[in-house]
This record gives sequence, structure tokens and C-alpha cells, in this order.
Amino acid sequence: MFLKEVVNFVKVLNEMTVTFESRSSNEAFARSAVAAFVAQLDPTIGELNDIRTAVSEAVTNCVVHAYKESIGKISINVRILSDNIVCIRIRDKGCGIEDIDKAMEPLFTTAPEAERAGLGFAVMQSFCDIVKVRSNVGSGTTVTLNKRISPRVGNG
Amino acid sequence: MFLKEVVNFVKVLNEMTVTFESRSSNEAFARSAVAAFVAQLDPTIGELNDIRTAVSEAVTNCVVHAYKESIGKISINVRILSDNIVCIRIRDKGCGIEDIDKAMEPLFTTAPEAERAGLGFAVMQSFCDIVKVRSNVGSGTTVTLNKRISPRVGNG
Amino acid sequence: MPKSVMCGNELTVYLSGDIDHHSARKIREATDALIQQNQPSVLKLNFGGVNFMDSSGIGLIMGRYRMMLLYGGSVKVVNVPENLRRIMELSGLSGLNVFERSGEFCESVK
Amino acid sequence: MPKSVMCGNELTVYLSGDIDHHSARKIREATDALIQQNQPSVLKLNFGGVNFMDSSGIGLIMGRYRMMLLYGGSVKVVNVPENLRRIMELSGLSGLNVFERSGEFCESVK
Ligand SMILES: Nc1ncnc2c1ncn2[C@@H]1O[C@H](COP(=O)(O)OP(=O)(O)O)[C@@H](O)[C@H]1O
Ligand SMILES: Nc1ncnc2c1ncn2[C@@H]1O[C@H](COP(=O)(O)OP(=O)(O)O)[C@@H](O)[C@H]1O
Repeated sequence: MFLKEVVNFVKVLNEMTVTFESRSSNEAFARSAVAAFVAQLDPTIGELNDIRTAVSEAVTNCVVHAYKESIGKISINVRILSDNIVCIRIRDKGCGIEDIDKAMEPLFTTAPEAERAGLGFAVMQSFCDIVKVRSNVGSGTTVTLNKRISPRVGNG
Repeated sequence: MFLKEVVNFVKVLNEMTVTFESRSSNEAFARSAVAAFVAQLDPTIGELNDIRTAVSEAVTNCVVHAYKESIGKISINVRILSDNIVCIRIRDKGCGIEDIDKAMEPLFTTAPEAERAGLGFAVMQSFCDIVKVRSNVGSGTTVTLNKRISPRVGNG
Repeated sequence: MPKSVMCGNELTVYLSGDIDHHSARKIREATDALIQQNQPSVLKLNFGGVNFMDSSGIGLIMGRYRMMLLYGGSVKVVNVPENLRRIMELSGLSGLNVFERSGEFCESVK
Repeated sequence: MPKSVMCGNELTVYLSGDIDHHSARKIREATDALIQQNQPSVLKLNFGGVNFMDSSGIGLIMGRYRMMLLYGGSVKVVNVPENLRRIMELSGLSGLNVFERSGEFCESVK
């Protein structure tokens, strides 16, 4: 794995960063913006729907859990890497996660009263190839989603 | 005018900033991202098309004129103000504009060989309520577009 | 306000658009008001018009499921579009027998 | 590659999708290749399938107009969708008589 990462020299072909407030009305905007950027890889409707769904989960977590009742900044960085790989980082400066392993368990949620199903991370994992979570209590969380878009015949 | 601006205390209701590289493949992304953000005001299809078109002009100018053959950063800040006003700022750190008045004249272009029609600013002015341009030669240009979205009956 | 039809003791609510955390709140309030008002023994959630759904939609179904259980009723989920099937399957809802005709998500449009 | 039809001395090119600075380059190259190949005396640009266009589309029309003039030919712009009319009007192209039937943008689909 280590060797493979060193050998396959990864190039960033295109990149964007979007920053917005943790208002629930921005959830739809966030997934649309990422989808609009990834669209240049000519993904299938299914692949684009997977990305939209995973981003929606990560952004909702920032709105619901990271900042709770307050309004903070959410930023999303999207990079298109060589080999049709999309790397999406969703970052907040909210409360952070104490036990990441526990948080990632399906059905675990700290907000049942808000009718959260505890499936956010499970959905990200099912809809993306790689999900990484880094978090510090009190200073915020970064979720990294990787997904390879199937290359179209005749594309460069 | 001055008085009106002082009296009408303008509130920022929501805000986003997106930054991306001056590749022509990002032009479609840029107008889609702005449109997705403005969509929360429930604009008409015509209003959304106006915004898409004006943003496309401003972003294309950064790609074609500000950075020419090189790749630089373009950033777009969108604010939703009280009274359904959308304020969009498109910013580059490119070559800047020497004579803004001349640049804004319809049909004036410095890139006829690229089949530019010299209508970018004319389109922005026709499709938005206010267009402001600030530029410094050698350090970049900021274009500000204001447009009021007609309030829908029954909306808050 | 979602479209709804009360027929016999069955309340059908037609969901549409995007179901995410933002929209789920309004849908929840509207659906719960309809349940209070009509006291159905079966709540049918018709997903035919839904374009997008994340796990907030699962929370929405689970919440109605619990509420209907309290009333001694049940929930049926019908007309799930192709692109929502994976998230529905992932949810574990199939164990709760909410999908009409086990294994089949879609019913013919009436 | 845009769809095209050569009929008599008239070449019709069917444009579609979004016309912006990015896509205009490919459309320009494809259209110019078709002109070289077919040597039409009338170039008909059919905008029926275009969803979005900014002033790059005006540049595109102007460029073909100049090129066809060089060949002693002419350009006609037909089937302009509702949402492109304002930018077409703003362009000053109407003075060049490129719009089929003056004042009317749309022809019936054949
Ligand atoms: N960005 C975040 N900041 C703080 N806590 C988070 C964040 N994302 C997830 N969590 C925690 O992880 C738990 C599980 O998250 P998830 O699987 O997405 O389910 P849900 O959002 O439905 O609760 C959450 O209930 C919350 O406690
Ligand atoms: N962001 C910018 N940076 C540098 N120059 C610019 C920028 N935007 C516009 N210009 C100058 O203003 C001129 C007129 O712009 P515009 O009306 O958009 O027409 P066009 O893009 O078709 O040339 C351009 O040709 C260019 O010289």
C-alpha cells in the first residue's frame, strides 16, 4: 500500500474550494456545487448521485452535530486527481468527535431526538471508495471522501 | 442615494465563497455553483438564467483576459442580502484593466483573435441591476454584480 | 404541504423533491399533522416523486414507523425510485417489513 | 461533433447543450471543418437544442458570419429558444440580417 502510493505519482488536475455557513438551507447548495464540479469527469448519473448523497451526509453532520444550534463555517475542497479519482474534503471547526470508531458504527447517533438515523457514515462508506475521518475535540472535524469515476470510452 | 444606503440597514442573510482555477472547464461549474446558491431564494427560471449568464461572462473574462495563457485563482463570493438582493463578487489576481470605461464599451475587446465579441460587460449590465468594476493593473480585477430576485407570494 | 389521500383507514402521503435534513423537518411536521387529523391505521409513504434522499429520509421513515406503532398502526413505503433503492436497502428498514410486497419496491402507478 | 445536414447548397448545423467560452472552441472547429468540406453558400445554425449561451455564442456566430462572407455565402440563425432571445437581441446581430424571417426567431421544427 505504502509502496503503491509512492510509486503512483498522484497529480492534481483541477481543484476548487467552497466555504459557506452551517445553515440547513445550504445543504442542497453544497451537494449541487460538488456535483457541478465533478460533472467535468462525465460521471454516470449513478456515480453523481452517490457523490451527492455522501456529501449531503457529511455536510449535514457539520450542521447538526459540529455546530449544533450555532452557525459556523463549513468548507469543502474538491480535487480531481489523475486516474479519474475525486477527493473531497469536508471540514468544520465545530465540537469534534470524541470516539471516531464508535461514531462510525451504523445506527450510532447522538441526536436521536432530531430523528438522525445514525447512518451518515455508513452511507458515505457505502457510496464512496474510501472514507477517512480526522477530528479533535473542541477544534473540529475533517472528513475525506475518495471515489473513482469510471472512465468513459473515448475520453482522455 | 447616500441617505438611502445609510437608512436601509443591509443585513447579510447567507454567504458562500468558492475558489477555483482559471481553467475553461470550470466556467460551467462556476455558474452552476452560483445558481445553486441563489436557488434558495426561489428565483424564476429567467432570473436564474440571467445570473448564470452574467457570472459566465465575468468568469470567462478572468480565464481569457486576466490570466491569459497561465492558470491563476478565481474566487466568487455570493451574499444574500435582506430584501431579496443577491450580491456576487468575482475576483481575479490577473493583469488588471487599464481603462475600465473603455473596457465596458459594447463591442470593445482586446481578444478579437479568440472570437470574443466585446459584449461581456454589456451582458452583465443588461442581466443585472448593478455592475461595478474595480481593477488595478498588475494586481487584478473585482467585478461586483447586484440583482434583486422578485419575491414570491407567500414567501418569508 | 405534501399531497395526501385518505382512503378507508389508509392515509397515503405523496413525497416529492429532495429529502434531506433541511426539507425533512417540514415533511415531518406536515405528515404528523395529517396523522393526527386522520388517525389512519396504515400510513403509506409514496416516494414516487422524490429525486434525492440521504439518511435523513431513513430517519423520517423510522420516526413515522415509531409513531404509527404507538397508535397500533403500521407504515408502508411504496413506489421507491431506482436511485433511492440502495439507501433504502442499506437502512435495515427491510427487516421492519415496511416495503410493500417483500423484496419489491415499486407498485404500479394508480 | 454537432449533427449536420447538407441539402442543396445549404449546410445546417444543429447546436446543442451549453455554449460558453469552453465549448465554443470545439463547436467552432467542428463547424469550420464542415464548412471547408461542404462549401455551402448558406450556413444555417440551428439553436433548437441549446440550453445556455453567453456572449461566446455571439462571437461564434460573428466568426462564422465573417468566414461565410469571405466565401461569398451567408449565415442564418434559426430556432432560437426563448431564453436565448435577450442575448441575441443585445448582440446587434439583427442588423446583419442573420435571423430567418426578420423579427421572428423560431421556425417550426421539420
Ligand atoms: N462533523 C461532526 N462533528 C461532530 N460530531 C460528528 C460529526 N459527524 C458525526 N459526528 C458524530 O458521529 C455520530 C454518527 O454520525 P452519522 O453516522 O453521520 O449519524 P447521524 O448523523 O445520523 O447521527 C453523530 O451522531 C455525531 O455524534
Ligand atoms: N478580469 C479581467 N482582467 C483583465 N482584463 C479584463 C477583464 N475583464 C475584462 N477585461 C478587458 O475588458 C475588455 C472587454 O471585456 P468584455 O466586455 O467582457 O468583452 P470580451 O470578453 O468579449 O473581450 C476585454 O477585452 C479585456 O481587455
